[in-house]
Amino acid sequence: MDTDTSTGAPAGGRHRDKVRASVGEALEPLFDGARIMVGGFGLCGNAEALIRGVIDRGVKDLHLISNNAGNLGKGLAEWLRAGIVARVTCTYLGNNEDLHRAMREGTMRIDVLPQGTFVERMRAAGAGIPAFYTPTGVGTVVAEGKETREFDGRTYLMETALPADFALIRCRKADPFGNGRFWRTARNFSPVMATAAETTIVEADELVDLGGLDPDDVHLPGIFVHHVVEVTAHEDPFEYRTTRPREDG
Amino acid sequence: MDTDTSTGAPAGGRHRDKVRASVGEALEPLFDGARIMVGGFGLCGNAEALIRGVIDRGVKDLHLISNNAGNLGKGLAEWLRAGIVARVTCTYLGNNEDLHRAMREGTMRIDVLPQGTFVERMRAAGAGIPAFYTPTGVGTVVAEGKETREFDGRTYLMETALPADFALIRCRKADPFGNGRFWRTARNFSPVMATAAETTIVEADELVDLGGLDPDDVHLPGIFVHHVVEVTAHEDPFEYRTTRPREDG
Amino acid sequence: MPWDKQQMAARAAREIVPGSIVNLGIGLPTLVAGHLPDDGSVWFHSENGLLGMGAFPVEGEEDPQVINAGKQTVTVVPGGSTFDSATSFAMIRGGHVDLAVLGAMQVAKNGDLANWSIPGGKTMGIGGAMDLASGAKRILVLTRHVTKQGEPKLLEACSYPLTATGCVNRIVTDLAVLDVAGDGFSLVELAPGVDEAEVREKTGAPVRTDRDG
Amino acid sequence: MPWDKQQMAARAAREIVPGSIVNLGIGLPTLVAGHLPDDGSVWFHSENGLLGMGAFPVEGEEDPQVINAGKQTVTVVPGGSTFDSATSFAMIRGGHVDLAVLGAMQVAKNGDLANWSIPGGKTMGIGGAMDLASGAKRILVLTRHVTKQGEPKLLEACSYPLTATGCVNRIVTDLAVLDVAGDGFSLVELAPGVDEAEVREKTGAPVRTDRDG
Repeated sequence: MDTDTSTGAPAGGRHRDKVRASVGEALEPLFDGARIMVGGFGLCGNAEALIRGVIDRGVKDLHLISNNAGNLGKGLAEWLRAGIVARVTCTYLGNNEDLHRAMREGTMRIDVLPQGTFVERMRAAGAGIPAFYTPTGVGTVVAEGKETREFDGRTYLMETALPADFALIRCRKADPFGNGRFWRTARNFSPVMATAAETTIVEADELVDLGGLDPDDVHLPGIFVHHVVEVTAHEDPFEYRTTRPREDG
Repeated sequence: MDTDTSTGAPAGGRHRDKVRASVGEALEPLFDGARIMVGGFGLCGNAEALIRGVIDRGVKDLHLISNNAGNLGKGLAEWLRAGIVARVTCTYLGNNEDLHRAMREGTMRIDVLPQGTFVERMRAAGAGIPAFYTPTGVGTVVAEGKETREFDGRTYLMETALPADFALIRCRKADPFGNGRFWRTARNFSPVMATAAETTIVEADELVDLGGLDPDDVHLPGIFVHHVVEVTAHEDPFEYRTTRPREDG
Repeated sequence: MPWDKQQMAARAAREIVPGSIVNLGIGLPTLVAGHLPDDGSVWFHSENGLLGMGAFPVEGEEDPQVINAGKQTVTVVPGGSTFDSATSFAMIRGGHVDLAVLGAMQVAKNGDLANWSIPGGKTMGIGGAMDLASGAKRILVLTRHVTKQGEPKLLEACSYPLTATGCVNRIVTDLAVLDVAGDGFSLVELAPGVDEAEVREKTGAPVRTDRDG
Repeated sequence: MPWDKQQMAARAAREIVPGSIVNLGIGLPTLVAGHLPDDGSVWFHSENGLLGMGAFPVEGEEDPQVINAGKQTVTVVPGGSTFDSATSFAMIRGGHVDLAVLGAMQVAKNGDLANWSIPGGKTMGIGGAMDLASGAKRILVLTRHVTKQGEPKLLEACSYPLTATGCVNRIVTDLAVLDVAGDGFSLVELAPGVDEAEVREKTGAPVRTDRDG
């Protein structure tokens, strides 16, 4: 951080002028080798424009931290195809053929974590907790190389904080301070990732005025957000479109 | 839990028929010696009727877990005066003369914790985390008797989960499943305590119909709530009423 | 005659008590919801951040941002709530989910569960399986009694990578309902027309009945 | 002439950069807010669960459920948000608060802070002090240079129970602005009419200036 030589205090805070005119401008801080968290459960709640923008941005050797790393060739699967990812931390591969191919061909390091541990490690990073104990994964491959410890007669694993350089997330609404609100299950990992990243970039479906969100309605306080860009058009693809017939209702 | 002998499965879930007709009915499960968490920051956001109801309920030897244990002779200070508290876990005594008197006279064990550690220990209890590391309190009396450990060159304390038998909390709105919503800074510890207690009892200013809260507007999901009682009248005292003159605005 | 998939799901549904919070795993377990009374007495938790998951939406009303953990479009019932994944897994790991109904590749007599990876096969990943298996208050496994190759899935010990140790309480298969009993499996119920001998033959560990015990 | 309380607060306010998140401790630090430009460029965090704390309410508009950590009635600015205490302390402990302005009983030359308990005196409790002292990115102490009894508060080592070790960056007193320098305190600025000799005399550890090297 720059220093104001007259006082020795930090020269400028990051919590003003957060609104960016374009995706390119919002992604300007990215760098090669960055650890980037990307919100979304599969393709649900993806920051679609930011995800595409990263490819245009021309960064490489990224460490992608995301539950699924895309699917159906869409979303983050495009990063895998573009060859800009050196490492993936995820929880589920499913039918993500691009990720299966990468794993088969050994082109990148892929760590698969239990989903609760994945998100709790990010929460810890954001909350200043360097490590915690969890019952999840005890007696499984997840425990390999990790410390175990008993509390009240049950065995737990020690897991450490998982921080990142950037988080790219999608909000349904955001204000100029970066306060955000999500829609239904599009929330998932996004507000937690925002806390764990040094710099959080929000793609908002709708940018509202300051004061446009009631204080009690804010899902993600702007203290965790650094850049906001409004993007009104999204594909929001279905992964598995399941319905019941109308006469049923 | 009772067992249905025909299947060996638990006989009845706790997540139905949660609405109680009276404070007395809502407090029926309490017992002597119980660990009881009570929400509120000082007198702000207190479950006033439940707090008073506990005295009428006639339980004693309670372990009270609360940030302030009342103030100005009001709220939980009435528990202290009634002699039903054997132990207090709190973070701040301030001008709570009843608590100072108890500390001076040694009539109960009083543990004073850092506020962030206090709430994180409750969060851990609710989240199945038996212990975690925090920088808060290192090199202070808080660290006495606790393990320390270095991560990336910084020293941290190990703190353990803080669970309870009951949580008594106040919501502005709640529905019959126990989904709750708070008003402004009345939220504070309450939603976290609800996760940490075996049984959570909600005093709701307003009981709304199921579906009366939008899914995205729920602050406290009903999975953490077991009894709900509607109480429409509250004192909501001011502790320090600070204002600016009207002509100023 | 063994139970078919829907009959298995119906039998599993009988394990669910009113007023409970239930998480249904991907695959066969999702069928269980269709066999419960539509009285709102059971609350479905989906680990992607939804409590109060309802049926699939009526055609034309699908919302790609309202999905379950299998990424299928779903609905939210009145009284449902949405939350972030950290809160969702706090519910699971913190013991607030009463029952998880999970699929299985292998179950051992001590309750060990393997349901996420076949050595040498395609790994689908872990997802929420490990947290659910070790965190939910009760684990019901819903699976065919043997593999497509006819190999027993209920075993002395799992040979596949474990999901969690000693976590399974009860198993509903196409042939029977069994409890994990430490030294073997305890027979609770047989599908119509299935006899004990068949269950014993197709189980890779001792099966005992009340009469044995 | 030494600075009075409001002048101290005004000097402390100069340490606050636009676009920062600031937590003001109970007491003297709360005066700092009144000396900042009213342009919304500084965001006040209150650890009881409020970001975007505004001025005291206009008379008649007080809400007992809108308070700061000192339990005074306050307002919420446009863009403010409310949250639970676990989230609030995640902000603090996670290093998301740029600056905490705290009162002090004692500050040591190595940055140790004591501000919550006087041995033998009435203990007010810890509250958020320890989390703020060890969690905020920068700690500014705002305190009178000496106690009511005239004893130095800036010392070789604290004798009172510590709030956190090595946490203080800068101190604004009625006499001067000083930085913690490890081997002593480094003089940044003198109040008008106060000279170095007076500051040295009233400080319980070496005070050095740029001229000292």
